Amino acid sequence: MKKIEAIIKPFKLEDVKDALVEAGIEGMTVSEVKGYGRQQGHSELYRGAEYVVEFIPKIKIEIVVSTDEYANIAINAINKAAKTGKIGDGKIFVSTIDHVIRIRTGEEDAEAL
Amino acid sequence: MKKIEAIIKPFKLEDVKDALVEAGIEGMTVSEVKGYGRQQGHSELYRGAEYVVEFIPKIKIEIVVSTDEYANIAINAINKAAKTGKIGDGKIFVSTIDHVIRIRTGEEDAEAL
Amino acid sequence: MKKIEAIIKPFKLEDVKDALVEAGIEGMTVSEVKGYGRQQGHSELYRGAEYVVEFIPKIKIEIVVSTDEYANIAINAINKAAKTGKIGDGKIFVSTIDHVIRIRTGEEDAEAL
Amino acid sequence: MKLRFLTLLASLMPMAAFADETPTLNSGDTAWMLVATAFVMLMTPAGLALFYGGMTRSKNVLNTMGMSLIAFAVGTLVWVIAGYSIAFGDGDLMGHGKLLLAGITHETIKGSIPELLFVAFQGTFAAIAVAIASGSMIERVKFSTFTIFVALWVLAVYAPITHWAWGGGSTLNFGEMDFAGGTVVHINAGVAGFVVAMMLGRRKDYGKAAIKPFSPALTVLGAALLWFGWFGFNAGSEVAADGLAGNAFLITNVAAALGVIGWLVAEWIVYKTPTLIGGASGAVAGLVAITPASGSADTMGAIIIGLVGGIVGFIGVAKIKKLFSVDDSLDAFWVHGLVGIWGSIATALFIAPYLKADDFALGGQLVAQIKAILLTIVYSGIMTAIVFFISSIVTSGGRVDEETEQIGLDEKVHGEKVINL
Amino acid sequence: MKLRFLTLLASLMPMAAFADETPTLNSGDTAWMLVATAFVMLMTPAGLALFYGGMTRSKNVLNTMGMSLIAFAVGTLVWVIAGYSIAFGDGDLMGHGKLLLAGITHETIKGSIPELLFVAFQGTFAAIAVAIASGSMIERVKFSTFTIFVALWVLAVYAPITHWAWGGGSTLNFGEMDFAGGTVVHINAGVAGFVVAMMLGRRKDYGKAAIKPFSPALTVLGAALLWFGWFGFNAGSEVAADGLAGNAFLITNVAAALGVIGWLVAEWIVYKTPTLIGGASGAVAGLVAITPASGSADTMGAIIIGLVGGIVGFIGVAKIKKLFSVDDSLDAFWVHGLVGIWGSIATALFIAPYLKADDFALGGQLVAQIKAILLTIVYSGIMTAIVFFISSIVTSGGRVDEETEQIGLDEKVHGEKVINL
Amino acid sequence: MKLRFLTLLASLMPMAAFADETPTLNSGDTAWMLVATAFVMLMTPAGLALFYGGMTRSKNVLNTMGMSLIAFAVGTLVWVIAGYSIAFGDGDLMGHGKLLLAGITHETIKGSIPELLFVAFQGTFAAIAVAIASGSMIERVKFSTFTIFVALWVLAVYAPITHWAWGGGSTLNFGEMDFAGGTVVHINAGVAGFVVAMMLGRRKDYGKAAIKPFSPALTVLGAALLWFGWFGFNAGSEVAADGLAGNAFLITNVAAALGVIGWLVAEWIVYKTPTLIGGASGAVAGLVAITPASGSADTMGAIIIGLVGGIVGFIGVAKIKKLFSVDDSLDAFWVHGLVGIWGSIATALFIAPYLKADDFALGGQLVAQIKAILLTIVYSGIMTAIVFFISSIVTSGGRVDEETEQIGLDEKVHGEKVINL
Ligand SMILES: Nc1ncnc2c1ncn2[C@@H]1O[C@H](COP(=O)(O)OP(=O)(O)O)[C@@H](O)[C@H]1O
Ligand SMILES: Nc1ncnc2c1ncn2[C@@H]1O[C@H](COP(=O)(O)OP(=O)(O)O)[C@@H](O)[C@H]1O
Ligand SMILES: Nc1ncnc2c1ncn2[C@@H]1O[C@H](COP(=O)(O)OP(=O)(O)O)[C@@H](O)[C@H]1O
Repeated sequence: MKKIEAIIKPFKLEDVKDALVEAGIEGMTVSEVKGYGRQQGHSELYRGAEYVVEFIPKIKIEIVVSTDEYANIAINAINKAAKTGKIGDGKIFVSTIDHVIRIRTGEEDAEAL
Repeated sequence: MKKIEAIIKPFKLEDVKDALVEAGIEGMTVSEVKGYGRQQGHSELYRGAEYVVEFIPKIKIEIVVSTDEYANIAINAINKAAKTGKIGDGKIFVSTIDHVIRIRTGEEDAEAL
Repeated sequence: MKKIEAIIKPFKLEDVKDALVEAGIEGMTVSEVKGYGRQQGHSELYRGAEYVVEFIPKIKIEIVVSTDEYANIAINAINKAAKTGKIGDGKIFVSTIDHVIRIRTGEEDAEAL
Repeated sequence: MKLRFLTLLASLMPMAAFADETPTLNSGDTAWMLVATAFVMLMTPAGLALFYGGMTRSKNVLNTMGMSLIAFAVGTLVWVIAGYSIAFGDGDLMGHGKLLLAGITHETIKGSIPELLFVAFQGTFAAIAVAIASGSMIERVKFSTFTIFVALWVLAVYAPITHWAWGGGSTLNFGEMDFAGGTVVHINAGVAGFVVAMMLGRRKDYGKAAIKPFSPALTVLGAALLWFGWFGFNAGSEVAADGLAGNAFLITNVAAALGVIGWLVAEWIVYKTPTLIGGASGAVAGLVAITPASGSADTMGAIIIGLVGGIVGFIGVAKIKKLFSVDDSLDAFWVHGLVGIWGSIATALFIAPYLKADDFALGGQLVAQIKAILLTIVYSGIMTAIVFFISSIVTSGGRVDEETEQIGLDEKVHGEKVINL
Repeated sequence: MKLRFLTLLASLMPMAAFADETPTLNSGDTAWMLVATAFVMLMTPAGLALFYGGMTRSKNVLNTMGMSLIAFAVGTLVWVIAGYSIAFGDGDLMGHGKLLLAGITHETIKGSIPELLFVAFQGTFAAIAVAIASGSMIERVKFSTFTIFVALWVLAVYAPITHWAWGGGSTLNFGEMDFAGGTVVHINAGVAGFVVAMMLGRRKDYGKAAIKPFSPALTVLGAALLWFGWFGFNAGSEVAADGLAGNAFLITNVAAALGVIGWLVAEWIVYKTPTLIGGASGAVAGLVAITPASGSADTMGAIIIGLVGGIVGFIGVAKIKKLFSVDDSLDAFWVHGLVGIWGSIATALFIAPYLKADDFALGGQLVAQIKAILLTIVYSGIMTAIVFFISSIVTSGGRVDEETEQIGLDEKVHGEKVINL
Repeated sequence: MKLRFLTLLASLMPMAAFADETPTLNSGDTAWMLVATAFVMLMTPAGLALFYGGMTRSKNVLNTMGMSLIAFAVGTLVWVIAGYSIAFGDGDLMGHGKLLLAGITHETIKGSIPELLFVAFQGTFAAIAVAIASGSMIERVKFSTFTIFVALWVLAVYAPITHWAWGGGSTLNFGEMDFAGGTVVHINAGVAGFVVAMMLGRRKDYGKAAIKPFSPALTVLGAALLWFGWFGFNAGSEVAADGLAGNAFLITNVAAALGVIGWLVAEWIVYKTPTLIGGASGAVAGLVAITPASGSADTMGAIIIGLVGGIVGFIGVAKIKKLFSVDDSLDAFWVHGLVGIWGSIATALFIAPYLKADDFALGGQLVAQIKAILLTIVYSGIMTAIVFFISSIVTSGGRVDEETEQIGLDEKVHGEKVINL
């Protein structure tokens, strides 16, 4: 089983979610994170002082899928929906999951997804 | 070493933590996430407009353990404590950790946990 | 490719970020988490009632690097910058990443980092 | 405003003071008007800023609050420079002669209070009117455009309408009853907001994404401050601390309470969910409804005016609004315009027996109310369009660019965040 | 309330106005009472809503604020319909004759102010009393049950007690000193809250989970607004802008300041941790303590009354409360009931030399105070139980279901969230 | 304060009241002063607490608010015990004879209001002065040190300066015009803050880490409440509800509005970013600037004084401050001290024609203003250093330990968190 972690721009969340659901992915977990990268943060003012916000708000989406095929489907969906072509669009990381359990039923692995 | 990631209902956090501690697990890291899955969000009102909250608040618990045995203990504890039997109870994902370091002492792997 | 997850004390974030950047690591994702471990939480008061805050605010830093060498550089940088020597300094977890994609360009793996 | 208003009612003691040849200052009346003015002042940068700010998405809260603040600041400036002269100077269609408060000193008396205090009191009305209209424009209007708009609108829209209703103009005064500004402030502001919302167009994600209010708690606090300030607005419009001010105070309070009840009950019937934003909006709706009637209704009248006000507000926002494609974002038209119309009509319908003139004729009064409503809708509608058009031109377009709208005006325009945890 | 209260004190100038056969309106007094009424109004939907809301868990903040809002709205309605008549109508055990304010016009004078204004002033007391009691019920009582309860409680509990203390009833008036409502409002509300807390039962996780207040900052702001409004409450109870009002104002301020100091010092001694919620609670405790004495104490008296009030409040909440198993969630009983009892006793103990009647007898006065306290505890205790029982029946149970309690009333009852980041 | 101030102006009606042998209470004036006092009270635990709290980092917000609360509580206590006696008792260099308000009863009249009310009014000035200074010390001063400092500073710094300016002292009174406390309160507090900031040293991460304000929304709300309260501050300093109070009210409002505009325009020119914290700060700067002139300027004067006040404030904070290495954290010196100096000079420059005495001499008046400014800077500077030194000794050091500074005072000192989501 594979886990796909995508770091995207916050305002793209709705689009990415829709794309994933359309592609048949029906479960995901998202969280608010801050990213540091090539994208330059904007600068904020505080009375006289100006400071650069280095950490930029991002959204992390985590999806666990049962097969590599599904992983590819998910990656494609995210890739398309999250892309603006501007710096800071984010990254997708894929790793391996050994085991999955659905708490409600005790189902395991592919069945739990 | 194994990493156990569990997505649970927020109000179950205390119970799950207690169960884990009782089972001998003494370290964990939790974060607030939002889940999308079978569980339907409630609908909220905003003056005239009604909208469905699709992302439901969940808690993610991450536990790194040294052995498969401990992993099973943790999984069982979470399974029992987090279960309500209703949709949305959440999932447990298990993956492999290559290496662990305790920052304070520099201890590594099993000793660092 | 390797993923390094470090749980650190919040006020060390700036130092760790600086150390990483200095070491040549130019991308990372951070999030706010709460930790449970040996470090005892402080107790808070609420009118007459005293309660112990068991979950202590921590910062999680995630860095994906292309090589084991880079992983070691990152680990060393974090280790040095995050250390206070007091309980609760946190942990570093290393795991394996199978695949990376940069959404903006579609670049993959090492090139995407 | 009492002066005009009272001619419609049975003669009342305090009139004496106004009729008097050499007016003298009354310290009790002055004490009350000092406070009433402060109360109405608080309504804009605190009351409305929170009421509106709490309903805005977190990425635009500061911009919304900023519009109330700048409305008060710029509104106050243009009011003392020329607005007061247009509204309360001599003249029929338009007042004049008091530019920069020429000729008024600390010893000049109006009624039984210092005229300078009267200037301040009326200035707070001008400012809140344009701030109310800002609710229709949030999350997309340029801050610079809005700033210019405030200045022009107060001078070209608010001041003339005030002059006709309260300031001494006669051709465009139909003998309507508008004690504290139901037509002058609320219908006027509601229409202005609606017109600008039409001109600006809808927010990109209006009707698509869920628009979550930043914090209903701030909205409730804002409504409570508005309610508090409204005592100055309504009972202050008596410009004296007397029995009619006491009457206005009580019925203002009752109508606000009934507005809360009306809106919540309507929500409960339709959605089974009484919301806090609904309760807060109901209070405002009840207050808007009673405003023109606050010098003439009694308790029973206030109960009906407030209750129906709350229900009409809810129906406007939850039902009628959907028939239109206009993104009146915070419902300035529905809560101030529509409910204001109800209040204006109700003013003629529910007059306290002890305040009704012997020769009062319902039919004629209703016609007067409707004429004033229509004049306000037409004049405010057209002139607002003109001044907003000019404001847009001056600032090269009235709407922020797409990226700013997406990311939020707080960050892009003001470089700030509503909350840094 | 001055009318009753003054008979206990050395004769005072302003009495003249009350004794006068044909009362005339005084614009200074009226100005002050317009403001005082607005001040007390602000205490409920803003002051108390924030004070309580800030101490509630984030999942229930809006529901808690909503209770203050609905208490004010429904309380205001039943007050003008029948509450005022019961409290201030003619009659010994119960007033009557002023249903829907029958016979009162804008020209009716009470003392030296319009009676309609007096109606509004007293109505704000009724509303805040029941809102104070809501603090004992939060996080579990049904919104519908509480709404019914507000109406019944104001009529059946608050209005009669007010009638005996201030409204003209004689059989149940013991000559107690209660200038601004120490017994009528605070002990009464504290007892009512406690009784309902007992009937409702404890929150599921009371004493188990950490109950973190949403935001002490809101609690401090709420306390500051309560403090501000309390000037209207206490100095307004003089119903005139005179020397006694000035005295009441100053000592109210001093007692509140000392309440802050008392609570913080006590916390510092016991826990080494002066909290902001403690400081805010101390201000309220000091204000509760001085309330009945605000027409009769001097500065030195206020220092002691406030300081001890703050300490008693802390001990009640931090120590004595633990001896009981009742989940009086926001400590309405401990901060208003217990401290109110201290204030009532202290009223007899600390009378300003310049306000003490020549024939003042401490023993007799203390008996009068205690009688009034006991009457309030017994009557409020029993009648509150009855009206809450009825309210529960009408709404099929007074407590929300377990899931709602777990997930939070904001989401489940109101469909809203206190803050959307 | 009128009494002193008026001698500089053309003779004014209300003077009569003060000159009168047997002063009598005026209910209108008393009504206004009851309210004005409440208004100024609100400025400290609500207005300033939010204005400052919103600009503090989230980990120290409660501590910052707590300083305003404790400043008001302790300030009030020492004021009634000895501060009032020093400031308004008889004597040249220092007043005496009114310890614990000896000899003052509810019947004692000052001007046309109860003296006890005057005590309360002036006490709110003492409290806010020291609370303003707290803005320079946040995020590092010990809560205990600050508490002691409040008591000592009010007695040793504030009360004497007040005595010289308003309380009857003659040797150190230069005939300066300071109607409502530009020198007494603002320059004094600004200098005090600066001195303590120097003594405390900079915050560890000052100039290194980004210091993000918790919430500009709170700062705006705080500024709105300050603005509201300032009507009591300035128009209340007339101690009567008359024409000069009306004049003071209007020009206070105008100057605040222009302060907002001045600061925002300056920000816009320099950074292209008008911030909400800037708008809020501008309002305060405008208000500080008009304070000494509020009894003598006219509308045109207020426009200039406020506009320049806003610009000077911005330049102080954004430019001049950087030339110093002092961590005046929330800019008490720049916004109150520097702008206060501008206001004091401007007071002599912009006198309304209708208020200018026939024998008014600009040169002499300017010298008087400058003398008073210098006296305040020198005296406040030296004595503040002494009392802060003593306060530090008593509490074994005035600064929290490094860990507390790092983790935050809210958690370490108060055991609380500003917001628990
Ligand atoms: N090496 C990395 N490890 C973890 N997260 C990263 C890494 N590099 C970038 N990120 C995340 O991806 C986001 C976007 O990266 P950035 O370099 O700004 O632009 P781009 O994705 O267009 O190359 C960052 O804000 C950060 O959250
Ligand atoms: N494929 C998935 N990948 C990641 N997280 C998932 C996935 N499916 C479900 N989740 C998480 O688990 C939570 C519960 O899932 P849901 O389908 O609602 O109910 P259940 O766990 O009872 O099947 C979701 O809210 C989401 O956070
Ligand atoms: N087994 C574990 N799995 C996941 N996170 C852990 C684990 N043990 C500790 N942590 C995280 O590391 C933090 C520090 O651990 P703690 O035991 O308090 O101190 P130390 O790191 O000095 O040993 C914890 O707050 C928690 O977030």
